[in-house]
Amino acid sequence: MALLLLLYCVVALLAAGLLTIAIARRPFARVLVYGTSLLTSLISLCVAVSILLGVAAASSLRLPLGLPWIGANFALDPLSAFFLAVVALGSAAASLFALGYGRHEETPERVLPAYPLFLAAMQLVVLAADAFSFLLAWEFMSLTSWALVIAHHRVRENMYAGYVYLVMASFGTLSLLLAFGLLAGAGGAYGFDAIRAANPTGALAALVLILVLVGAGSKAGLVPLHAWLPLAHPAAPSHVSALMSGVMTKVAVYGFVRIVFDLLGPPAWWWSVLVLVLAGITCVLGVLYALMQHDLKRLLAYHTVENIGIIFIGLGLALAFKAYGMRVAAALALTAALLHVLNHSLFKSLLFFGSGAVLGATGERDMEHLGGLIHRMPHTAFAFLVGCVAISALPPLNGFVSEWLTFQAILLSPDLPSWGLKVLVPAVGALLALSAALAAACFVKAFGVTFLGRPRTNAAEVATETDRFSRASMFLVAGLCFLVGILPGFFIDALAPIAEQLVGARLPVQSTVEWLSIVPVAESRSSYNGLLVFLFITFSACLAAFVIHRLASDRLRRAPAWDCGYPEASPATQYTASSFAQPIRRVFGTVVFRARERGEMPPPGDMRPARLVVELHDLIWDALYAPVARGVMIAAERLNKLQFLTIRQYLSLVFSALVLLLLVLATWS
Amino acid sequence: MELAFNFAVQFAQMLLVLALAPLLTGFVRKVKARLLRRQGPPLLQPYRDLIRLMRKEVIVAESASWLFRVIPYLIFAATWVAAALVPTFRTGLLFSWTADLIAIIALLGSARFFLALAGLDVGTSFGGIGSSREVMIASLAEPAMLMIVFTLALIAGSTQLSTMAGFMVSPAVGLRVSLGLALIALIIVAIAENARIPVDNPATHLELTMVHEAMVLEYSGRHLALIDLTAELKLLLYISLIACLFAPWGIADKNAGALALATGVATYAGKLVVGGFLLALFETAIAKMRVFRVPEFLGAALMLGLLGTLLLFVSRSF
Amino acid sequence: MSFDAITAVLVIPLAAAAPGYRTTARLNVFAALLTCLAALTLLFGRPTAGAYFHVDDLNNVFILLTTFVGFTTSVFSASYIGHELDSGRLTPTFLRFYHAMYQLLMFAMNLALVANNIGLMWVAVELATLTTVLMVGIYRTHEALEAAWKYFILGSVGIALALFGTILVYMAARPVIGEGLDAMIWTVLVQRAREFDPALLNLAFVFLLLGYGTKVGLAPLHAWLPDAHAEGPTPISAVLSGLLLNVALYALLRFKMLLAGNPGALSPGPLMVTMGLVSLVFASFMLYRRRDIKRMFAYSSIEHMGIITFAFGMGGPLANFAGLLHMAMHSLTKSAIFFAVGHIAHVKGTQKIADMGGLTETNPVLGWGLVLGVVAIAGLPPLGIFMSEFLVVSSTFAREPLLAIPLVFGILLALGALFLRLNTIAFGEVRGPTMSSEASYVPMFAHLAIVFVAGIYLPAPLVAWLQNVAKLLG
Amino acid sequence: MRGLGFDIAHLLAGSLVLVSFMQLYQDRLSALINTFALHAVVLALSVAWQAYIQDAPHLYVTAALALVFKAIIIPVALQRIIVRLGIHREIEKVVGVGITMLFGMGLVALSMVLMLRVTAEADPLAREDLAFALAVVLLGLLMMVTRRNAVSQVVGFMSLENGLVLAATGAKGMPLVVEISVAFSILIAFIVIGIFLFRIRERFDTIDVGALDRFRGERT
Repeated sequence: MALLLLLYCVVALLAAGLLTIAIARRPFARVLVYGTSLLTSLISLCVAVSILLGVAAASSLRLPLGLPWIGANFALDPLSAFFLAVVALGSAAASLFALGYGRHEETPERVLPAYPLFLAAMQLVVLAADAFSFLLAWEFMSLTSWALVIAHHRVRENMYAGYVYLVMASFGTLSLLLAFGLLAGAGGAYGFDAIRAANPTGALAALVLILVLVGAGSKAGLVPLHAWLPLAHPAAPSHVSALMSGVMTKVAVYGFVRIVFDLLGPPAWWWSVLVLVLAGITCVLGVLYALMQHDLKRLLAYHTVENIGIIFIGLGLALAFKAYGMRVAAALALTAALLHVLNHSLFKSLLFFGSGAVLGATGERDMEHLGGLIHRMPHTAFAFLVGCVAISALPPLNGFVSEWLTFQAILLSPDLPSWGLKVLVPAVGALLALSAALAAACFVKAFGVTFLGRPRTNAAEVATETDRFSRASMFLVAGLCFLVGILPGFFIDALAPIAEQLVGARLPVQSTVEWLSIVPVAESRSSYNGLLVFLFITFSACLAAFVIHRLASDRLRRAPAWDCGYPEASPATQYTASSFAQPIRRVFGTVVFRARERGEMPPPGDMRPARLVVELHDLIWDALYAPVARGVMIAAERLNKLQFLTIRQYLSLVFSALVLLLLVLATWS
Repeated sequence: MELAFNFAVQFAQMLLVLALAPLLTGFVRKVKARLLRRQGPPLLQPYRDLIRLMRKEVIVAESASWLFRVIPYLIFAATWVAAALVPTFRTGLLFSWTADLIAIIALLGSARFFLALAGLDVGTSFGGIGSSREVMIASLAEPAMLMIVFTLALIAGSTQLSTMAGFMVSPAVGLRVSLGLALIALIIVAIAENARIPVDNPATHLELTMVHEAMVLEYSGRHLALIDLTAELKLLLYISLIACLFAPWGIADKNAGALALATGVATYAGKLVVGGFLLALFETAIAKMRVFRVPEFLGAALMLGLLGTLLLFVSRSF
Repeated sequence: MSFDAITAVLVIPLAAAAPGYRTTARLNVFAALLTCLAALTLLFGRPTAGAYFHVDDLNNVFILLTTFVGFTTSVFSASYIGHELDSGRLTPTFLRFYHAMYQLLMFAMNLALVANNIGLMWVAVELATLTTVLMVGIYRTHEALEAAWKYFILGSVGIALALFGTILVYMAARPVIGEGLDAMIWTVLVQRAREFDPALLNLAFVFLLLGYGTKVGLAPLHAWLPDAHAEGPTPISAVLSGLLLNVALYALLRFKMLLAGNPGALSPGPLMVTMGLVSLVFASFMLYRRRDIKRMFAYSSIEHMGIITFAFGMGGPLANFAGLLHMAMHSLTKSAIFFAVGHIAHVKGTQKIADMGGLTETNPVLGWGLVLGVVAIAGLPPLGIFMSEFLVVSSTFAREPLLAIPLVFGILLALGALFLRLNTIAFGEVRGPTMSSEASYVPMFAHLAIVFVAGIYLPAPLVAWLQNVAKLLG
Repeated sequence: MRGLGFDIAHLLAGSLVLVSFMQLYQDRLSALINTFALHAVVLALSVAWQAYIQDAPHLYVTAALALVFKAIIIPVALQRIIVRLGIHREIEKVVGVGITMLFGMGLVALSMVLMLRVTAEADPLAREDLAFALAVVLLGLLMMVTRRNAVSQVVGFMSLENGLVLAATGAKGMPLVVEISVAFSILIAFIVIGIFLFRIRERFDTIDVGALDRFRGERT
């Protein structure tokens, strides 16, 4: 009874959370909480994997909780199993990391209780099989993560971030609620099975799609609903940031997939247009925002936005292919998206762990105050480098595999009958390529400025390597990135049942292809073999090294940097994050951010330094969020006068209400 | 037997590209010099440079990390593997399915990624300039390249270079607008990627407009030799890529005899000569442009690539 | 035995009030407890409807809720009011007066709930109103008197309108049922409702809606509510928000059922839906500019009353069920919040939000209790209000999509305002003094615990009961 | 007899409305109170008449109640109060008499329209009576809305109550419950008002409601 075991894990997490409220300040509370989380996450991971590999059977369960006449329904099918695996893996890694990282926490009593509750909520979302339990878990997930975001509540920004986050989250939940209201109908058939049976189509389904896109999109961070994400994710403690960015956004993706691919009826072709356009904009804007940041964690958060865009591109393609009954192509696109879900959860967690380790060691999130950490934190630096290569979609690591699959799916688009899609999909492909290239640029910046060069501050100078738990967790995840990168076939095969379930077809079996390379469609068409690429590179690198060291010289001398003959001692002369991004800012920023550079040159004889001021505008915020906030405030101000009327005026309100109703009655027939 | 032969061919190609790369560079330099009425260095000069550099001892800045010393080997390996997978004189190489065109581009991308990191490693201002400009150029060149791939892949129905080359020689491929656009775009990208005039000037130092040379400023000795060799390999790769995609004539196919192979090698050499000559001609003909004109230059390539993809649906007919 | 239950429910408070000025807090608690127990016995045996009293599923819900919250509030006030004595805001005389009035209020509300005679019901509601008027003014500060005066004037106008409505109902019933008492007995009325004159019924409902609506606190009749909550003693604010509003709503529901029984009459639904939405959105906007913590939560009560009225206006088994659930949950949660607010007012020595801050640091238990309460009242899971809002919103959107939009908008708006204030009260840097608060936390957490359990688990019999009531409401 | 009884009842009810208009017209506090006394007298008369034609003796009680309390005790008390408070005799009107009158007319018309919709099988007497009662109620409310002075608001409120009593007595055979409750509520109302006037004078030295607004919360 796999499902029952999972629910026990959830219960254990909840219990741990509630228990910790009492003992959060004790030193052993940390070990207790993170130990429990680690253990339960590992168990659920095993269960989920066994489901995916077909060892254990899918099952469902009904508990006498939640909505009385529906009960709390839970189900475990391949789809939820996969996302459960992602959640559990991320949680396990984060818990392991936190075992060590948690020492830096100055207010554990605000973090420890909420943490296991957060994990439990995420697992429940994936397991829920009726609208009520789903939304309950969904919103509970928002609530607990909110509590974690405002754990350091004395920092004003955190409170602001938490506020924006909670409001946006409730907004998303409410729109999902509306969607489920439509799906369930006036009768209130909230069970997923009942909804599936109802099989909504036409305008109703379209409305549901839009609502879900808003609801799940706002949680996942689709532009323009992403505004909360770069505020909230960095505000939380780093292992929580990793969970929020790496895992919670995936839970949102799960919500989208579950409703749109599973519960809704057959899609209409223009749905995919909607999704693709949003996704394309999202991935490019996300990475451009990221390039403009010099706060390491915020940069990572913006990259989450970008990767969500990539995932949704895959999902949009899957929708398009499914709408036209191109089953295999749909399976390819879906597999690409899901594989990227896994990959992103891996390397994003890894990168946040790295940033957390840096934060713990230096107390700095601002890259411009870091530098040269590769000398003092070699292990962290190496793990972080792996993450950077992976997220930049470079072979032979995992990020490349999923993007490669996405490109392969895009290359199938000419077979689509609709002209709109024929033209749109390659354009989206261009956006995807652009974002991939920009991501590489961004992570050259992130790694180069943070870990390479010379330390820019004393904090970076005296930094020391992080604790062994953190390192263990980072290397574990890095190893997984590598594994998925060189042996993608097995993972693609593991995703096959999901494709079967959702689009009714699967990719050809990959793990049996010779040399373990992956061939999504046909070998004459395209193939990729991460393992061989890796072997070749290592082989030729070693060969080169060997030959040169043997036949030529291997002498080496340390000397001051040459720098064209003008070596400058001060580390301030190094390129900073913003100066590194300057060329790209000049290319893209002037349009996207209305970026302006103003040079302030003091008059001759004035000793003040010249300053270069760069101003960037978040157009989306200015155009979308600011007006709403302003409107609410103005309306509140106007209405507030009603608090200060005299009794007589209140009476006249009553009086006029009475007269009005009487008039209505007099005219009513 | 069959396998062994294929293996031999694959290995032969690896050695061939490695061997030819410096020669091609030497040839281009020679031609350029001649076009400028100069004597110019001998054809084999690049080899001499490489050997001399290899013999020298390496001087590494104190602030450099282990990454700084690993990167040359990494980027060399990546580029070499990429170059080895591009069909030169024979399609259907043993390992050609290891990486299709997208993967090859990505391999070059990884090489660039690490080289840019190397530029930042020592922590000097010049390295920073080089890296930041390099990634800026790359951020436009890569999507352009991918759009070109889309165009070609949509025509050939594959991203496998062998298949594409096979398709290109076949009569099925008519004269298409998209192909022309793709070719122009590919040439632009190739110029940018190889840091040639007008995007960058491989022959200068200490010029604030330089990109590639600034990045590798701190390198010396065998590291520098490897980096130079990598650059030469990359040039060769792009020329043979263009040749394989747009002039695949004479290239031997999978089950070709010795004669076919010989002709293949010969035609390949011919193509290299032509390509090198055209490159030299082009470089002498125009002047280096300001760095911030480069985006427009590459943006044009991106537009061309996209246009090519879109026009496909129109030009399918003829 | 069951008739004794009713009489007990009525007599005990009266008896407790009778010694009046000699009543003490302990007796108060005791009486409230007895009343609560007596109400519990109603679960097991119900009297047949008499000329004056009757108990059916509908008002049984209300009675239980009223007596229970009445009891917990008395426990809270017992420990709370002592502090008022120390702080010199109240003299012993007024304290005794307070307790007498408290029991009188309980009596009046129970009477209104068990009344089968619409005249009697009216009398009871008015009695309740007048007692609360006196309690609101009990501090005799400028603000308190002003609030009480406002409450009194608006309240008595409401009284008049409600009475006129009642008379109209009688006029409508008389030709059918005949003169005399029968024409005012609800159980009789509801059976013959279809034969009544629709025009009279409509007119009657308009007056009743405005009359009792004033007590419910629907905008634009709400004006008395925020000040009365803000200036009266905190336990009274709890009882007002938690109970009195419900009682008035109950009266409204009775007449709604009457109208629903008559085919010719206008359907009361749209009117209630409109007023509900207006109250919801208006109150949500008003939340943003509040500086006084009690006034803020008073507005939140208006908001929730709007939601409940909306739900009942929508009608149908799902919406009615949701409405009942929401009402119960709101009563418990809101009174819990007011308990917390009372503590905070003691701790900080003020009701100004600007002078409170970082409560979760200085008083973790109290602070997190407040946070929990606000989380509940904002409709976040896993607490009870989430379930009812889930049902209201989803069922509404399936039936009347356009109505759900303002509903959702209002809910979101209110959430934004509540958390905006919560951030400054419970989090951020510590502001204001930190005194001790000796009042007990038990009632607050008891309520929250119930709300929490109800959010994830409703026992089957309770559900069957509520569903039955929902069917009753049509 | 039937016809005559109807006419007289009609006449009395109508004159009650008329007196309400007179109240609206008054602009001096004492005069207003006197007019209210008249209002109460007329009410008492009509109630008595109702008692007579319905031969419902308990209504005489109500009539007496109205006469004693509303026509004598309350006016006297109010006069006392205003004298004791020495408040200025002027009534601050919000809108001019003319407009108030017009609006009153509109209200009367409205109540007529509403009542005419009632099917006639409810006996005409009740119907007409009810129409007038509704008019009186609305006018009383109008008066509360258009006057600033607390005493005049109280007066308005009580004439509103008169309307209720009219309606209640018009409703044939309405149980005693109602009369009691009416008297009861009026009594309570008056007592509480008394208390409040007293306290308010203690605090504010004026009973102008406007003065109270200064002490509303959240102003600062």
